[in-house]
Amino acid sequence: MIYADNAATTKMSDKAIETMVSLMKDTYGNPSSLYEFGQKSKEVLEEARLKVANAIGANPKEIIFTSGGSESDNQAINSAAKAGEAQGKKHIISSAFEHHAVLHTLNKLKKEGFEITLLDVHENGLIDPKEVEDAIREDTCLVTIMFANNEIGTIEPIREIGEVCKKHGVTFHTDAVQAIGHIPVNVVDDNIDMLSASAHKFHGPKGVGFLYVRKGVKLYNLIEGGAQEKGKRAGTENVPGIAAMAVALEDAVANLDNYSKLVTAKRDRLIEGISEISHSALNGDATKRLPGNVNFCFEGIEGESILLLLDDKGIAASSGSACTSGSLDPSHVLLAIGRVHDVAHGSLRLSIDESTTDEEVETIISSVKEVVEYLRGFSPVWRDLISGKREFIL
Amino acid sequence: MIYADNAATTKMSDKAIETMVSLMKDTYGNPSSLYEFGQKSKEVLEEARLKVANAIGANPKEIIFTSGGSESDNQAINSAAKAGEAQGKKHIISSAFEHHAVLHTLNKLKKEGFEITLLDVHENGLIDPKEVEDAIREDTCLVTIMFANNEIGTIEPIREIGEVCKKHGVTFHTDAVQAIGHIPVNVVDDNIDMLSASAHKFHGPKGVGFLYVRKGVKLYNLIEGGAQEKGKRAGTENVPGIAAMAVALEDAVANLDNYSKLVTAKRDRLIEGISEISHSALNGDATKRLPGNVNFCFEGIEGESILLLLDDKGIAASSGSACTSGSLDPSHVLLAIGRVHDVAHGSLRLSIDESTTDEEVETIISSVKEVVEYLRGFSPVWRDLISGKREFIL
Amino acid sequence: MALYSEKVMDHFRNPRNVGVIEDANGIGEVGNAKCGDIMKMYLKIEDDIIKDVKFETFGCGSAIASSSMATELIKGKPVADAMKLTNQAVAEALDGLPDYKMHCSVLAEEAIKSALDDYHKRTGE
Amino acid sequence: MALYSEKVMDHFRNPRNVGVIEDANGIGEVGNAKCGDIMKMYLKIEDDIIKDVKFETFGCGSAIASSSMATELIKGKPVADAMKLTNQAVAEALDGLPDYKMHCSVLAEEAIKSALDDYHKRTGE
Ligand SMILES: Cc1ncc(COP(=O)(O)O)c(C=O)c1O
Ligand SMILES: Cc1ncc(COP(=O)(O)O)c(C=O)c1O
Repeated sequence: MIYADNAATTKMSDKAIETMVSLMKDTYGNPSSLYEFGQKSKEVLEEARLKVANAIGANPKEIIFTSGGSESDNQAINSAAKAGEAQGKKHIISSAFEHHAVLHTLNKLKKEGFEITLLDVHENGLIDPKEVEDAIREDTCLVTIMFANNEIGTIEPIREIGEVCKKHGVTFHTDAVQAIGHIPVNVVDDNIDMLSASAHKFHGPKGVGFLYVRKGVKLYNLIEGGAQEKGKRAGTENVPGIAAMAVALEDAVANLDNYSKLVTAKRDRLIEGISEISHSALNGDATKRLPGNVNFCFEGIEGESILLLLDDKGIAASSGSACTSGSLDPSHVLLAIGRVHDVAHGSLRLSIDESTTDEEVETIISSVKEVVEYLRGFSPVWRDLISGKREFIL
Repeated sequence: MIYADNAATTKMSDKAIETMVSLMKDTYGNPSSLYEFGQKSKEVLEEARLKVANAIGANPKEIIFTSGGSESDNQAINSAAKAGEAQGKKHIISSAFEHHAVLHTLNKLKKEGFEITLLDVHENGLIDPKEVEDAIREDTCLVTIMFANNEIGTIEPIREIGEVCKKHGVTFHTDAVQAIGHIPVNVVDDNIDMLSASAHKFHGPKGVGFLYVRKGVKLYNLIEGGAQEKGKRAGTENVPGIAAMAVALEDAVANLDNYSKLVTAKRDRLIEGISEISHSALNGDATKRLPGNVNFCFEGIEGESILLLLDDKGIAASSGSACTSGSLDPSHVLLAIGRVHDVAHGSLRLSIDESTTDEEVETIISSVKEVVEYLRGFSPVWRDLISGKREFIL
Repeated sequence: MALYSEKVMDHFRNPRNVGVIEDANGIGEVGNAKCGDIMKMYLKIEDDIIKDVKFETFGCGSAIASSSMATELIKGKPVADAMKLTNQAVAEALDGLPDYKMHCSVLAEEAIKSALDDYHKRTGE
Repeated sequence: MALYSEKVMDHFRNPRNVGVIEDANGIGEVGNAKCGDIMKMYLKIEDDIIKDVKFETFGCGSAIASSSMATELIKGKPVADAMKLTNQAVAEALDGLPDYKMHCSVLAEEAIKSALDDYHKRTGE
């Protein structure tokens, strides 16, 4: 199998698996327990917190462990909303192409009386910090903008957006689930108040994530209960999972330069190769994008059938967000960058990583070409396009 | 080490670890993905759901996977409250000795205008179904009563309480975190509408749990986002953890009779042996209690020092809930069954399981005796008690 | 548990009757690109018998499979029988479709009906 | 990372000066069982020097260790020095206490002060 769906989830690193297994076997004590065996778990937990903090330039006290990116997003946004409401501030700024963990939370808040401004992400999938500034009002309690988009891989000008928020004293949260472990992130330099991450996106385990909350930023619980995580997130700590996440993150961050160079080259070759297909278009900015992300629209065909045929050829890829497959609507991300429905339906996301070989890259290119040609061969839309009955969009 | 803190957390079974490792290595695909590799994960996920459902007499469609008992409790209670509020019903019935995941959630709801009735749990730690019935009002939207108490191990008359709730058309949730895998639970026979469980309490992994929600009972999200878990719980599914939980639960339930017989005998020997200590008292009903739970109060001494000395003797035990250690207040559970502060401070919980040997049981008994005697030897309270300056309570 | 049944995958991978009939006397097109599914059916009817049928489809795996199966179910059959084709019959012949993909079988039924309508119009019936 | 420092554990496991002084001329008791900590200090003072000191404690590990350390810090010292004992000194001598256990060192300081007060009262100062 050629695995080209790392944006959906990654394979755990050997070191992460080993860490996890060894802790599950030998260090299963509850970190809240008094006895040595429990305190050993506590030690592992705090070591992991330090590693995670170091990886993003934070203080360990600013890290809360959660069950993943969705939980982190929910807690951060609901918390900022609650803090805002207490001051009579009920306006939130976000973007039109956030992950559903953000958008659905904002929808819920909307029903509760919050006003939500979703900024335009433009054709290239990039948000303009100036537009963030223009949108900030007296009653804005939160700006939440993702660090990198999960479908089209565009990297947002987080530092500049953070700067704007700082200037206006507005809390700034970023969903960095796709960025952490893939591109450099430093919460201080990048002016970030809250940040969400998920371990399984950087070769850590599933069901583990973290939330960074800058000292001084008020945090409310999403999950109430025991006094774990300084009372901010109840539940017996998943020590093996958390430690495995920390190890995976440490390795990913230590290897960032190498990763970026290697993977970007492969990505660009993929873009080059696939661009040879007529009436296709890369989605999202060509350079301000994650090293491993390639996303195309192909006119005249539909995405699911592309995926299934690629699967037959042993290539695992995605069409838009994995979470939304099964839905009939085309990706909200592609619509947000201005792709019309017809074209948005025909999308393909390839997300590669360091382990993707050059040979695999070439196989992907030729397979995509074959599949697109084959499907266009009996597409009534394509027939209309080439016969001039319908106008090409791409 | 003699591990006598299974109520805090358990060692994962070998089978659960093996399941987890094999899936982390070979079945890491995202279950929401279209390709075969992702669908394989989906298959594992649904097999796990079936196993979990079978273990409690539910339908697989009624099982939602979560990150643990705390999350399940939070979602169940908040959801029932939201559903109640929509009908103008803002009264909730619970008990005074619930886990903090329940009590703190109820506290939050109280601040939001809900009225909370906490039922008396009496001296033996048992709730009277008649009192539940008496407490039900026109505007009661939820009864939430734990299946078995985490500190003193008492097993509540859940079936009868469920019956009462059914009769009055009130949603009934039970925190069964301590019961599942330890005593028989059948959601249909026991008249349960919602049930919370946590894998690490029955030899499954940490950071995984489930919520049973009877068909027809409205469920709101705690975590918004992707369409996972039929849209009721967002977040990329922790397939390895979930499958490991299912395996652990399947084994635990298949072995319940044997477990109950074996462990109850050891528990009763512990109770017998420790009862020989003067001015001590068993907390909670002697028979309506979990097979592995022993909980005592000793007059004239304090719990933490007992634990530390037992730890020195290689015995891992607890004083009240692990989550609350570090707190200065004595356990709210012991106060709820009427233990006064002085005595509540001197408590010890031993939670054993099948792997606890008879020899270990005897070691525990003699060690507890030694430690209690030693600490009483320089306790000013004990001196006052034996000299008659202070009256014995126990 | 694959997403689709073996039958669906077979008809998706090796769609029967793909293509165009140049001298078709019944053509139907349903769906729209906006919704992500378009099916076009070409019928060649002689003596009230569907002598030949071909299709073109823009759509997901189950849309392609449903088109393919629908053509198989009516090929060589009398027009009257083809008129009775239901989406359930298409889905059943495919050993079922996921709930949220049932609309593909509906589209296949509609495409056949639309082509038959066209035939009837052309032949003035 | 154990809960307590080695020093705390040492004083908890092997508390110094445990017991009662039958002919003590300064006795102090602080805390209450309701809060989970009671410390009782016995002083034998001669010529303004703390000749002997013993304690009894009902409480957690750090309460016992704090009592033990406090007695060590004043034993053989002039009363004037003992009067200056602070809870910080006790905690520092124990290589620190967890934040939420600092009250134990406070209790130890208070127990000593209370016993010294008693001594002063008895001697009419
Ligand atoms: C009765 C009860 N409810 C809820 C919980 C919370 O479970 P978890 O820590 O897995 O979130 C626990 C255990 O800590 C418990 O014993
Ligand atoms: C940008 C982004 N945010 C949030 C999430 C949610 O993370 P998780 O599925 O681990 O909860 C994802 C991944 O699914 C993501 O890509």
